[in-house]
Amino acid sequence: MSLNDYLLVSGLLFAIGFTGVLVRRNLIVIYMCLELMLNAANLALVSFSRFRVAPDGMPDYHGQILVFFIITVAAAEVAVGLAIIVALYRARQTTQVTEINRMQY
Amino acid sequence: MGSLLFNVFALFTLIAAVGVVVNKNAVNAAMFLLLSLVGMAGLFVLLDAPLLAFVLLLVYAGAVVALFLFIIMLLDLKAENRRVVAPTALAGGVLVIFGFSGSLFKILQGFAPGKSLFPPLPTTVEDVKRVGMLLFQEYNLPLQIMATLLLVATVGVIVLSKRELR
Amino acid sequence: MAAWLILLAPLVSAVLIWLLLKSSRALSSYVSVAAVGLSFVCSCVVFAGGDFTVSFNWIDFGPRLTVPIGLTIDALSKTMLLVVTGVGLLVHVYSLGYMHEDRSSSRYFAGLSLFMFSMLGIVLANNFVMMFIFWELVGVSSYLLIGHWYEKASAADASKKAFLVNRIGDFGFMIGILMIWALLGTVTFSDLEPAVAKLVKDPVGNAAILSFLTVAVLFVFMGPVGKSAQMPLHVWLPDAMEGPTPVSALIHAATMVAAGVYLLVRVNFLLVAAPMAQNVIAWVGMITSLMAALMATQQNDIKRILAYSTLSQLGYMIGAVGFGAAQAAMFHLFTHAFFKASLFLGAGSVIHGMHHEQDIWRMGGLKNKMVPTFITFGIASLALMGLPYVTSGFYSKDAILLAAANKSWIFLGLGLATALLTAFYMTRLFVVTFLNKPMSDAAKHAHESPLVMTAPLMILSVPAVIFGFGGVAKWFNLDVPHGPDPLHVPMLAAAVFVWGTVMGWFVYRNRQSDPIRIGLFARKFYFDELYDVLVKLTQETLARLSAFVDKYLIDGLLVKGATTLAFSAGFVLRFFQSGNVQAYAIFFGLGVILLMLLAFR
Amino acid sequence: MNPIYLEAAVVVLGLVLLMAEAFAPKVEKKTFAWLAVAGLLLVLAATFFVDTAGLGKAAWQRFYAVDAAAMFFKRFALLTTVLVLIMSVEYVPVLQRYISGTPQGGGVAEFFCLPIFTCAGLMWMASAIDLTMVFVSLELVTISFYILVTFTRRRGDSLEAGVKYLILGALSTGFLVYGITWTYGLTGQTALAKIGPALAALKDQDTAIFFAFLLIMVALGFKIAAVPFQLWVPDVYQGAPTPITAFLSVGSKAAGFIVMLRILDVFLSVPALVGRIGQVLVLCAAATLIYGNLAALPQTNFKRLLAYSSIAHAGYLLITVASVLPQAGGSAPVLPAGETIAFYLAGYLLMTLLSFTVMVVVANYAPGDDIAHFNGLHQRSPFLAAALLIAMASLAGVPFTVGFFGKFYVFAGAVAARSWLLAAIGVVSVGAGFYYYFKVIRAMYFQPPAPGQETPVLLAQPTKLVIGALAALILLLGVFPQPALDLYSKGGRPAPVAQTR
Repeated sequence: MSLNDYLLVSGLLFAIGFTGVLVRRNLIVIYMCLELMLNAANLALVSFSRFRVAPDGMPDYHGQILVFFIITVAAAEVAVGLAIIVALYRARQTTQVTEINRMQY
Repeated sequence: MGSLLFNVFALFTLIAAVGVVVNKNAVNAAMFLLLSLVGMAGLFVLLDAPLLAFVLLLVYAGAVVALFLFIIMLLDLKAENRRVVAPTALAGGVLVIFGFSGSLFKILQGFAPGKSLFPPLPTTVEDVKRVGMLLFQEYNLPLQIMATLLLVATVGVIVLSKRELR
Repeated sequence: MAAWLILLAPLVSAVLIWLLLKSSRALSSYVSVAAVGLSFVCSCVVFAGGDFTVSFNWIDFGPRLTVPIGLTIDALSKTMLLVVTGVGLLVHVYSLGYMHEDRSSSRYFAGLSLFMFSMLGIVLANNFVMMFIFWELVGVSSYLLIGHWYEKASAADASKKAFLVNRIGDFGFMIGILMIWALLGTVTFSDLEPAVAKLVKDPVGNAAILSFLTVAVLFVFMGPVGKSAQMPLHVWLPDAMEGPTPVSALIHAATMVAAGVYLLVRVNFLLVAAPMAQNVIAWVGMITSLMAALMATQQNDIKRILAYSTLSQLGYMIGAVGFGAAQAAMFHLFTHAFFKASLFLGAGSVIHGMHHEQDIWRMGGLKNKMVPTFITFGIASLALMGLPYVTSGFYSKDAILLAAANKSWIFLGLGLATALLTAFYMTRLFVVTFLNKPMSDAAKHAHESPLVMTAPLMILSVPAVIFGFGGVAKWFNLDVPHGPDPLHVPMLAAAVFVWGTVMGWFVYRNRQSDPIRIGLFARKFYFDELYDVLVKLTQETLARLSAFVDKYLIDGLLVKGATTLAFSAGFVLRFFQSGNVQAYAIFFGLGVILLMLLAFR
Repeated sequence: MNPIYLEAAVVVLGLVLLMAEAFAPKVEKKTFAWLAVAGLLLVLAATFFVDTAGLGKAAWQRFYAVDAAAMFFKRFALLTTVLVLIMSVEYVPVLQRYISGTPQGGGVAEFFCLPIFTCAGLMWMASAIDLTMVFVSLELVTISFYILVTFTRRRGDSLEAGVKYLILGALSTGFLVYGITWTYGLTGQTALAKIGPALAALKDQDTAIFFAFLLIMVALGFKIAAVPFQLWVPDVYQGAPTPITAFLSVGSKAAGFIVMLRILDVFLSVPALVGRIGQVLVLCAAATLIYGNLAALPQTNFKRLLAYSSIAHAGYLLITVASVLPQAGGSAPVLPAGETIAFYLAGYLLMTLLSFTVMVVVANYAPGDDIAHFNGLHQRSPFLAAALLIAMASLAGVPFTVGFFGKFYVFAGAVAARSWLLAAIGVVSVGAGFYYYFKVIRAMYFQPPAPGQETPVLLAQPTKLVIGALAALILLLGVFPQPALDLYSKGGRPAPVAQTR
C-alpha cells in the first residue's frame, strides 16, 4: 500500500471527527470526536514515520515519538475536559452545547 | 495480504468513526470510538509500529474510553430523544466538511511522494528499544514538560471535581 | 555626574514631597531647600570645571530621527545655572518665612521643586525637543504656582490666563521646531550650527531656503514671545502677580521669563542666518520695553509696577538679541535676575509687613519701620534705574544701549526713553512707599520681616552692585567695545538717569495721591479690553458656527450616521457572537476553508 | 548558569508550594501567593545572570533557544505571572465564594500554584525551536488554562467559559497537531532550523506546504485571538476569573506571537509562498482590526470590552507580522518586527494588567463587571480612577503613554513595508478605539456613583504599590521608550526571528 492510502484514511478520519464536532450537540460526544481528530493525526504521523526511512533502514522514529506525546496530551486533555464537563453537569444538569449560551454578544 | 488487511482495518476504523458521530446514545458512541481505535491499532501494526499500537490500545481503550464510559454512567445520560443535530449546524457543518475534505483530497492528489510504496525494512523492528532510547535521551526535555503537564492535569482534575475542598 | 545631580535633585524632591511628605509641611520645605542647595553647590562645581556635553539617546529611530537627552555645559549654561540655582536657593530660603503660615505649603514647595527641575532642564538641554518638553513643564509648574491660592478667583483666572496665552506661543514654537527639523534634519544644537553654516554658504536655491529659515525662526521666536511676555502676548505676566510673591521673584522676574531670552541666545546662530527675523525681534523687544515702561508709570500695585518693569527689561534683552548683541542680552539677564529678584523679595517683605496690602498709595514712611528692607530695596532700585558707574544695572544696560546705537538711532532713542521712564517710575515707587508720610493705619504699624526673609535681600543686594564691574563683564566678553561710540552712550544714559530721578522726586515727594492720571497707561493701552472684545467676537462666531455644525453636520450626519453604523455593525457581529460554541466552531471551520481557498488559487 | 534551570526552578517552586500546602493546611492561603511571587521574582532576577552562550546538554539545543527573543519573553512571562498572582490575592474574596462549600479557603492555594506551572509553559514556549517542543509547551499552557478558566466552578459563567475554551481549544489543538504532522511528513524534520532548508529543497509541493502552514497558523491564530478564530475570546474573557482573564490576554497572547514569528520565519524560506502567506496575514490583520474595534463599540461589559480590545490589539500586532514580508519598494523598518512586537506587548502587559487589577479591586465592592461599576470612581478613589485613566489612555494610544509608542512603531513598520491598506485601517480603527475606551473614562469622571455605592474604595498596600508602579511605567515608557527596547536588543544573542528580513 502506498503512503497516500494511509493519508487518505487519516484525512477522512480527521474530517469525520471534525464533522462530529460541528454537528453534535452532546458535549461528551463532541469530545470523542475531538479525540478522533487527534488520532487521525497520529495515523498520518505513523505512516510518515514508516515512509521516511532512516539511513540505517529503520523507520524514522522521531515521528513515533511525536505520536507518543500526542497520546499523552490527549489523555490529559480528556481527563481535564471530562472534569469540566462533569462540573458543568452538576451545576446545570445538561451536556448540550445549545444550552450553554448564557454569555453572548 | 497487506492490502487486504489494510482495507479491512481502514474500513473498520472509518465506519466505526462514523458510528461515533451518528449514534444517538453516548454509550454506543463510546463503544464505536473503542472499535475505531482498535482498527487504528491494526493499521499501526501494518505500519510496523507494534509498540504504538499497543500503547494506543492501552491508553485509549484502557483509560480514555473507560473514562468516557464512566462519566456517561455517572451523569446517567440517556439516549437523546430529540434530533441529534440542529439543521443549521448541519448545513454549516456540511459546508465546512466538504470544503475541508475537498482541499485535503486535492492536496493528496498533488502529493507525488505519497504515491510510491513504502520502502522495505531490512530487519525486524525493535521499536521499543529505539523509541525508548529517543524518548529518554534526545527527547528528555519535552518528556519533562510532559511530566509537568500530567501533574497540572492531575491537580486540575482534583480541584475541579472534588465536592468539598480542604 | 554633578551635572545630572543639578537636574535630578529638584525632581527627586518634587516627587518625594508629592508622594510621601504632603502631610508634613516642615519636612517638605526642608527637603525642597536641601535639593536646591545641592543643585547650587553642584552648579558651582560645574562652573569651576570645564565645558562638556553628556548625552544618551532618548528616541532612536535610526539616522532619520534621533532625539538625545543631553546636557550641555558651556559658558552660557554655566552662567544661567548660577543664576537659576543661586536666586532659586535664596527664594527657597525666603519662602520658608513667607509661606510659614500657609496651610498647603507642602504643595507650594513641591511646585517650586518641580519648577527648578524644569527650568534647569531648559538651561541644560542640548536639543530642541528636550528643551520644548521642559519648556512645557515650566509652563505647567508656573500654572500650578500662580494658582497656588486657587480659592481666590483672581488667582485661578490668572493661572488659566497664563497657561492659555503661553499655549499660543508654544504652538508656534513647536511648528518652528518641526520646520527646522524638516529643513536641517536634526534638532541638536551642536549639529544645527554647522548645518546652518553650510546652508548659508550654499549658493543653490538660497533665497527660498533662507526665507523658509526666516519663517521657521519667527515661529521659534513665538515661544519666547509667550514665555518672556513680549508684545502682544505680554498680558499674562502682570496678572501672574496673583501668585505668592517669592514665585513672582523667582519665576516671573529672574528665571522663567528669561528662558525666552536664553533660548534666543542659545540659537543665536539661527538668528544670524535670518537677518529679517532678527529685525522683527529687535522691534518687538524695543516696543515692548517702551510700552511696558509707560504702563508701569501709572500702576498703583507694588507688584504690578515691578511686573511691568520686568516686561520692560525683558524687552531690552530681546531687543539686544535682535541687535545681534547676544552677549549683552545675557549680561543684562544676569544682572537683572539678581536686582529684580531682590526688588520682588523686598516688595514681598513690604507686603508681609503691611499685612497683605499691595497699594503703594496706602503705604509710606516705611524707611523707619523696615530698615533692612528699605536699604536693600533702595540699592536694587538704583541698580534697575542704572545709577551710573556704581551699579551692575548701569553696565549691562549700557552694553545694550551701545548695541542699539550701533544698529540704528531709532533703537537708541527707544532705549533711552525707556531708561528715562524706568528711572522715573522707580523713583515714584520708592518715594511713595518708603519716604513719604504713612498713608494708612497699616503703614503706621508696619513691622520688619524675620531674618529668614531679610537675609536673602541683603545677600542679593551685593551682586546687584558688584556684578557690573570688570571681571563679570569680561566673563561675558564685553570688555572690548562694540565699535565706535561717537554719541558717548554712557554719558547719555547717565543723563537720562538723573533726569528721570529728579523728575520723579519732584513730582511725587510728599504726595498723598497720584498727580498724574493718564488713562491710556493706567488701563495698559486697553490690551485686555481689546482681547476681551476679540475673544468675545470669535467666541460668538465660533458658537454660532459650532451650533450650526453641531445641529446639522454632527447630529445629522456624523452622530446619526456613526451610531447607525455602530449599531448595524453591532447587529451583524451579534450574529457571530451568539454564545453557542457550535456556531463558533462552524465559523472557525469556515475561516479555515476561506484561508484554504487561497492555497488553491 | 545554564538557562535551562530557569524553567526547572519555576516548576520546582510550584511543586514545593503544592507540597507545602498539602502538609501545612493551617497556613494562611495568601502566604502561598506571596511565596510564589517572591520565588518568581528571584527567577526573574536570575534571568539576568544566566549564561546565554552555553547550553549544557547538546541534545537540548535542538529544542531550546536562548536568543534575545527567548530571554525577553521569559522575563515577560515571569513578570506577567507575578502581577497576576498579586491580582489573585486581591481576588481571594470572590474565589472563596465560588470554589468550595463550607470550609472557606479550600482550593485557593491551588489557584496560586497553577499559574506557576503555566508560567513555566510560557517560558518553554518562548524558547521552543522544535515543533515537538512547541506542541508540548503549548499544551501545558492550554491545559492549565482550561483548569484556571473553570476554577471558580460554582459560578455559571466560569463553567461556561471553561467549556467553550475547552472545545475550541481542543479543536485548535487538533489543527496544530495535524499541521505539525504534515510539516514533519513533508520534511522529515521537527526542528525549525532544519525544516526551513528542507522545505526550500522540496519541488512542486507548494500547496501541501501552504496547507501545513495554514493548519499551524489556525492554531496560533486561535491563541492570539485573530479573526476568524477569535470568537471564543469575549465569552471566555467574561466568564473566567478576572486575574486569569488578564493572564490569558497577556501571557497566552505573547507566547503565541513569539511562536508565530519563529514558525513564520521557517515558512518564508519557500519563495513561492511568500505572496500567499502575505495575503493570509494581511487578510487576518485587516479583519481582526475591523472586528475588534467595531464589535467593541456597543459593549457595556468591561471584561468583554477588554476582550474586544484584546482582539483589536492582536490586529495591530498582526500588522507588524505582515510587515515582516518583503515588499516591492519597501524600506528597512524603523524597528525590526521582533522588537516592535516585543515593545508593543510590553506596553500591552502594563496597561492590560493595570486595567484588570483596578477592576478586581472595584469589583470587590459590588460583584459584576459592567462599565457602570466604574461610575463615579473618581469620587470613590481618585487614585484608582487616575490609574485606570492612564491605562485607558494608553490602550487608546494617547501620546506620552507607552501605547502611543507601540502604535507608532507598528505604523512606522507598516509604512516602511508599504502596507498602505493596513496602515490606513489601523489609523482609522485607532479612532474607533478612542470612542470605546473613553466610555470608561466618562463613567469614572462624569457619572455619579450608583446609589449605595458611594463608599470610598480601599485597597491593600501591595496592590496600591503595583498599580502605582504600572501606571508610572506606562507614563515613563511613554516618554522614554528606550529601556524596553534595550531590554530586548541587549537581552542575548540576536534573535533569528524575522530580523533577517
